[in-house]
Amino acid sequence: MATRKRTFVQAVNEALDQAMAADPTVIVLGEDVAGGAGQKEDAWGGVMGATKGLIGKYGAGRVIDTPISETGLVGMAVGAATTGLRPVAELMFIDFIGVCLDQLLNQAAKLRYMFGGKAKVPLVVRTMTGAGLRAAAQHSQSLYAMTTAIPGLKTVVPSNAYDAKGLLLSAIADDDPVIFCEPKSLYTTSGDVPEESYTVPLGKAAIARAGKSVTIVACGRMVDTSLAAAKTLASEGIDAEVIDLRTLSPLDEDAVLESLGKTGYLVVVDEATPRCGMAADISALAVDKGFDLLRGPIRRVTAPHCPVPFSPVLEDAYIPSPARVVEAVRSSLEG
Amino acid sequence: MATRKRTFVQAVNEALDQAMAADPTVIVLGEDVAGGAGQKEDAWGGVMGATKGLIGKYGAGRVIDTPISETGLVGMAVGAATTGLRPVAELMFIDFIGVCLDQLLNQAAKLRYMFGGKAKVPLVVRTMTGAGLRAAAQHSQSLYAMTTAIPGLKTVVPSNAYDAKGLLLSAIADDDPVIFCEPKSLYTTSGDVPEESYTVPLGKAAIARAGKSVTIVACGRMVDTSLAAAKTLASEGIDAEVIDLRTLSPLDEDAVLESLGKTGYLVVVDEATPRCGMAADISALAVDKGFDLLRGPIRRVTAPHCPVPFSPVLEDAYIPSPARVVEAVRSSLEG
Amino acid sequence: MELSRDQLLGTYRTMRTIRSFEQTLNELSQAGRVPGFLHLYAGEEAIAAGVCVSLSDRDCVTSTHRGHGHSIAKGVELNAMMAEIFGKQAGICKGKGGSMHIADVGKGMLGANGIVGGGIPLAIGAALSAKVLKNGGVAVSFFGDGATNQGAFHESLNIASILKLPAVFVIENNGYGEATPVAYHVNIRDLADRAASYGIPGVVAEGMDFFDVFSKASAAIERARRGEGPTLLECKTYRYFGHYVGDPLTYRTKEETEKVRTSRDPIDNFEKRVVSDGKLAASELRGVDDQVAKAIAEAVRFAEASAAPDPSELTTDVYVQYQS
Amino acid sequence: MELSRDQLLGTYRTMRTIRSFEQTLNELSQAGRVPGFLHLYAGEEAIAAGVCVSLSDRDCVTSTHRGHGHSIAKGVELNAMMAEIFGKQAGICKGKGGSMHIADVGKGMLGANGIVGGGIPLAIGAALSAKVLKNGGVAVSFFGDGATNQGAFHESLNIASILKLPAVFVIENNGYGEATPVAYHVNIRDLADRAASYGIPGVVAEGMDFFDVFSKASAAIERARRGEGPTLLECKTYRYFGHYVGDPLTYRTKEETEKVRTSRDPIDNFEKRVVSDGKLAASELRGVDDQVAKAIAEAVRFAEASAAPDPSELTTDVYVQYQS
Ligand SMILES: Cc1ncc(C[n+]2csc(CCOP(=O)(O)OP(=O)(O)O)c2C)c(N)n1
Ligand SMILES: Cc1ncc(C[n+]2csc(CCOP(=O)(O)OP(=O)(O)O)c2C)c(N)n1
Ligand SMILES: [Mg+2]
Ligand SMILES: [Mg+2]
Repeated sequence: MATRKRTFVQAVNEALDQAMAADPTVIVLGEDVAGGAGQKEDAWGGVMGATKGLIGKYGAGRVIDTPISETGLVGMAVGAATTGLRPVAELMFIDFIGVCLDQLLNQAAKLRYMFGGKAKVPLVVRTMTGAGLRAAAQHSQSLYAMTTAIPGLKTVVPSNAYDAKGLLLSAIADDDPVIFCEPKSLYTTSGDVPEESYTVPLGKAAIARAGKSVTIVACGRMVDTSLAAAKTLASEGIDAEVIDLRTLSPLDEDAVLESLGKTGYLVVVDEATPRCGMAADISALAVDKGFDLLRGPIRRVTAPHCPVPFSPVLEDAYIPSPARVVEAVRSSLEG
Repeated sequence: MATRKRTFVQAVNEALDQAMAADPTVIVLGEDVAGGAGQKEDAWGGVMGATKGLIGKYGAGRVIDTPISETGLVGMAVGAATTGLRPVAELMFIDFIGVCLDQLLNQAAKLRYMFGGKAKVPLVVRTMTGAGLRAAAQHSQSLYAMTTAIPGLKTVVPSNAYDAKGLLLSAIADDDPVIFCEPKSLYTTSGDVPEESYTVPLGKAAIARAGKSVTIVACGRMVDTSLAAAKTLASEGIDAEVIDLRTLSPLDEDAVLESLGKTGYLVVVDEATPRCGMAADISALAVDKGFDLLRGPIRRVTAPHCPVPFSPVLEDAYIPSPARVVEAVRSSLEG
Repeated sequence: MELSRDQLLGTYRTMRTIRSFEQTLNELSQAGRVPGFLHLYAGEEAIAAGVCVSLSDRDCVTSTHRGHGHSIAKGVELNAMMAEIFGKQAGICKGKGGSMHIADVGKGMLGANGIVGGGIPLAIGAALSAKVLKNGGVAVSFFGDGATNQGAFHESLNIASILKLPAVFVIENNGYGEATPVAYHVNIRDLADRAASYGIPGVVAEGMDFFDVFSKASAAIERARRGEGPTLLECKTYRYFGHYVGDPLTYRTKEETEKVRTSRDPIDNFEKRVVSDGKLAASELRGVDDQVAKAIAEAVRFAEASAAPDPSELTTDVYVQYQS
Repeated sequence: MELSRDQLLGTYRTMRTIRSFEQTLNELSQAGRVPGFLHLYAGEEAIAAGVCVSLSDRDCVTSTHRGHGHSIAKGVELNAMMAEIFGKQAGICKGKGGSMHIADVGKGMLGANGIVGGGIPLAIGAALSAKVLKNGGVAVSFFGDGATNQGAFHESLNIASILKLPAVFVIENNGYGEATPVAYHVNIRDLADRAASYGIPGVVAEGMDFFDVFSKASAAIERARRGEGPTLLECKTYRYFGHYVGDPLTYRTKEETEKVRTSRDPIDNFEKRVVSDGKLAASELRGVDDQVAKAIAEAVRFAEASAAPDPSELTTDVYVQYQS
């Protein structure tokens, strides 16, 4: 089959469609995943169209609009996953995790362990993350460190359309609960996406750019930011290697350490806030298992320890920029 | 006034009593903080007696039993704090944060910022943390990294009775929302506690043991674990300095870096799980701002990436032990 | 309770201001002159106006993502509101909050809220403060039909009931939660019936009729002030624009909307009533229209002319004090 | 629907087993022979027995922190349950869950739950699976009076109603949530009345009377099976022991408890009824008592004799597969 240009959100939609076509136990549920309570056709197909067309193909029995009740809908998905279905629940924005966290933290993540391995929870929670849309403090967060920290959950953050489709198909096929983060600022970016169904494995990072002077680790939207920085650095003769983690849990530790072995320098770029975040997690890994490889301080380029501001001027200052990554690389190399 | 031996939970009770006596805007609310809907006297005074006697002294108007509705009670406390009261809300176990996180994550933590500084939220949420009581996966977690990661919140974790009283009085007097973590396994441990009201400042770590060979950073219950390890190490001629962080946010970065400057080696001990946790956070700080001081890998001694098991044998293996800390120090020194 | 001429005139001014404010923002937003997402209140003016006319600054309200109307009815300054929506330093929140987080604690406006149902617990907290501090205040929480399916709604109403808090819960039932009709997301006709779960009064008002909202809301507010506890007031209403500016509106028909606009418009209703009752003259209302048009135009001019915040503002106002 | 002799005998066996199981654990726990916290079900046997007699393995239940009774009524093996409570490798959950997390998915027992209200959303998920997979199953969620004040209760019942899920929600109203009386934590008499908020039937049963619970529960279960949607069933009951073993019980009087034990005991009630109706002979019941006593004694022996888990079990069963 052909490979075509598809946007990130189209790639997500295609993965959902192919997973539902292939497996009748896959269902989709969430707020306005159809919309209009459209029993035949959808009115919205998701706020951003990620689930467009699904109800028309698979019907209201498998594409389920829910009330604005995240605890109810996520918990229902957890219960359904424990009893034979493969639900893909939509938590519209990850910022809303606060109204339904218990069903993920204490139920989805722990049932298998508490039951001595006698349950499995093949659940996917799709959710939008990230800033840049002038959506302010409650619709712009990158809370994937919160789910990464929870044993029993897996956390995925794709950086491009190809990975979005392949990782989502892997997540749906996976027998453990997966939090699938979709950086909303990438929705309209496009890339080559094969028509057929394919998977990108969970737990395997990608080398977005090979280099030997410094390792830049990032995920999601920050991969592009890091690549832009790498371009600038190249013009200065600094050959940066950019690692796209793809999944935060499981974490591809080897990819980070191998790259560090080549370069000796590490900068971690994260759109999220700094405390107890992904950037700290990667730094800790490197200074523990990779101490002998380290030739300079590990710099973290993250959002500041503050909420996401509304004002465009402030929000632009909030989000890590290529310039800040370049600066961090320079200061790491200088030590 | 005299200094007497008091248990950790008595120290907490004394702080609440003195704060309520001193300031009529301080109120206490939560599930069974009185119990028996006792309008005159309490039946329980909190599941562990932390609020015992308060309703008898201050009445049901200021010591408020709530239904089992954490979103309602924590949110009510946030709203009350924004409108003139200084509520001390009890979230019985931090494990329950999943049913009320939004009111902390998106309301308490962000109101001031979203409102351009025109609101303050002098709220304290008291909550029990930690394993060791055979309470299993949903009543034994140490989720303070989750609140530490949230800009706008402060997070406190006392390690002894003296600090518990002084830090709680500081937290109640503080104009920002504070998550006050009480390691339940310390409740019955006692120490010298002055009778009068006193404060221990937020954001200042303590040197629990001075030393020059290695820095061990810990908080809460792990301070004792680290001190026990230090004893063993001393007998091997390793002179460990133990830093008790006391508050995770704000974090006393200087205390960590100064100690590292003396010792050159760092081990972080945390009862919580490893991913995106406090141990990673401290490691990242050290390898960024303290790289030149570092003479060996930073080891983290934490719980494994799994839920807290019920079986005593397994739970004992789950909680970091002095032996594991000693092992980690040795391996850090050996590099 | 009778409203004075001034109050009626003020009410008309409030509703007209809300309407013009939203119509203006709709145009500016579609023209790409306003950043971010906007949820407009046009069509629901009688609720904010009908409730807030019985409130003063010591009384607090919590609002929703659709909060402009509540802010205006609570007396938040127009220029500062508009500047906030434009993300400017002169905004009521220094541009840090934007449309979805407009607040003015001094005026008892505890904030629009981006979390559906998120303001309801805050409102019972304000009611608790009023009760403990005995300041005679009442707290009102505005929220939509969709929010009645959030756990926060359930928990808050029960607590308010058992503690007899001075609170009024106002459901703005505009028939939809985003693209989902009420008839789908609940299995009952009147959301006010949910009051029975908490042993409190549940009242239904025609939300397009200021006078019906006013009489039922003021009764509930007075009841709360007397210490007799909370009320759940459902106002049946309709939003004229989409869920947000840009909503394709594929879930409802133009006819449905036109029918409401022509037959149930709250501002037309109000004018007909006060003029036919001889309480106010049409000419007076036209005079208010002119003043409002000027005020809105001035607010836009002010907002667009205002300076953006300085990037150094990014990390201020996170804490009162943070020693690290 | 009439119960056969075997079913009646089985019912008595279930209730007697639960009672003995809990009495035994109460003693063992006070003697310090059981680790952790125990929430005992004694007094509420008629509910678990009265509901589960109409269920088979394809039907799922979710339980609470007070879950021993539901597990026994759902057919979970006694030795494995007791071993779990002792934290042994032979436990139904390999000792990883303990009393508060006993589960047996194969038997449709989706777990006790340490989070109040936490099992209710899981139950509607099981009901959704039954509906989508068309396997004829029904899901029952057991929870306490206190849990009806959790947002999860509200959200789940509304969803179950609008999706017409095959679910039955059983409130075990034992008069208290921990040390707080129902009369304090809600402002209504019958919690079943909350069904009206969701447009579903709300039924009150005498939870100390097996036959009343059985007839109302079986009707609700059959209704769910027919695809007519969920029911809220409130069973008025009483817990004989404290909230947990060790509860000082300072919030209720000995007289109150004695009165219930002597006048409303579900097992005595059952025996009187079946014997006077000539359905079963007292001698048969004594026979069951002996068998039960033996079975419980054997379970304790088994549990105490079983090996503790190997420490290497600590990090297994977290994921099905985790490549890192
Ligand atoms: C907890 C939460 N879930 C979902 C959303 C996304 N969302 C924003 S507004 C809205 C619809 C709200 O409907 P309703 O309560 O009826 O208010 P209306 O928009 O009709 O005024 C939704 C689903 C949100 N902001 N918060
Ligand atoms: C979300 C949550 N809040 C609080 C608790 C602590 N807790 C455990 S049981 C209980 C009382 C439950 O009362 P009820 O629902 O009536 O059940 P019962 O114990 O009476 O059977 C409470 C408050 C909890 N486990 N989970
Ligand atoms: Mg609505
Ligand atoms: Mg109860």
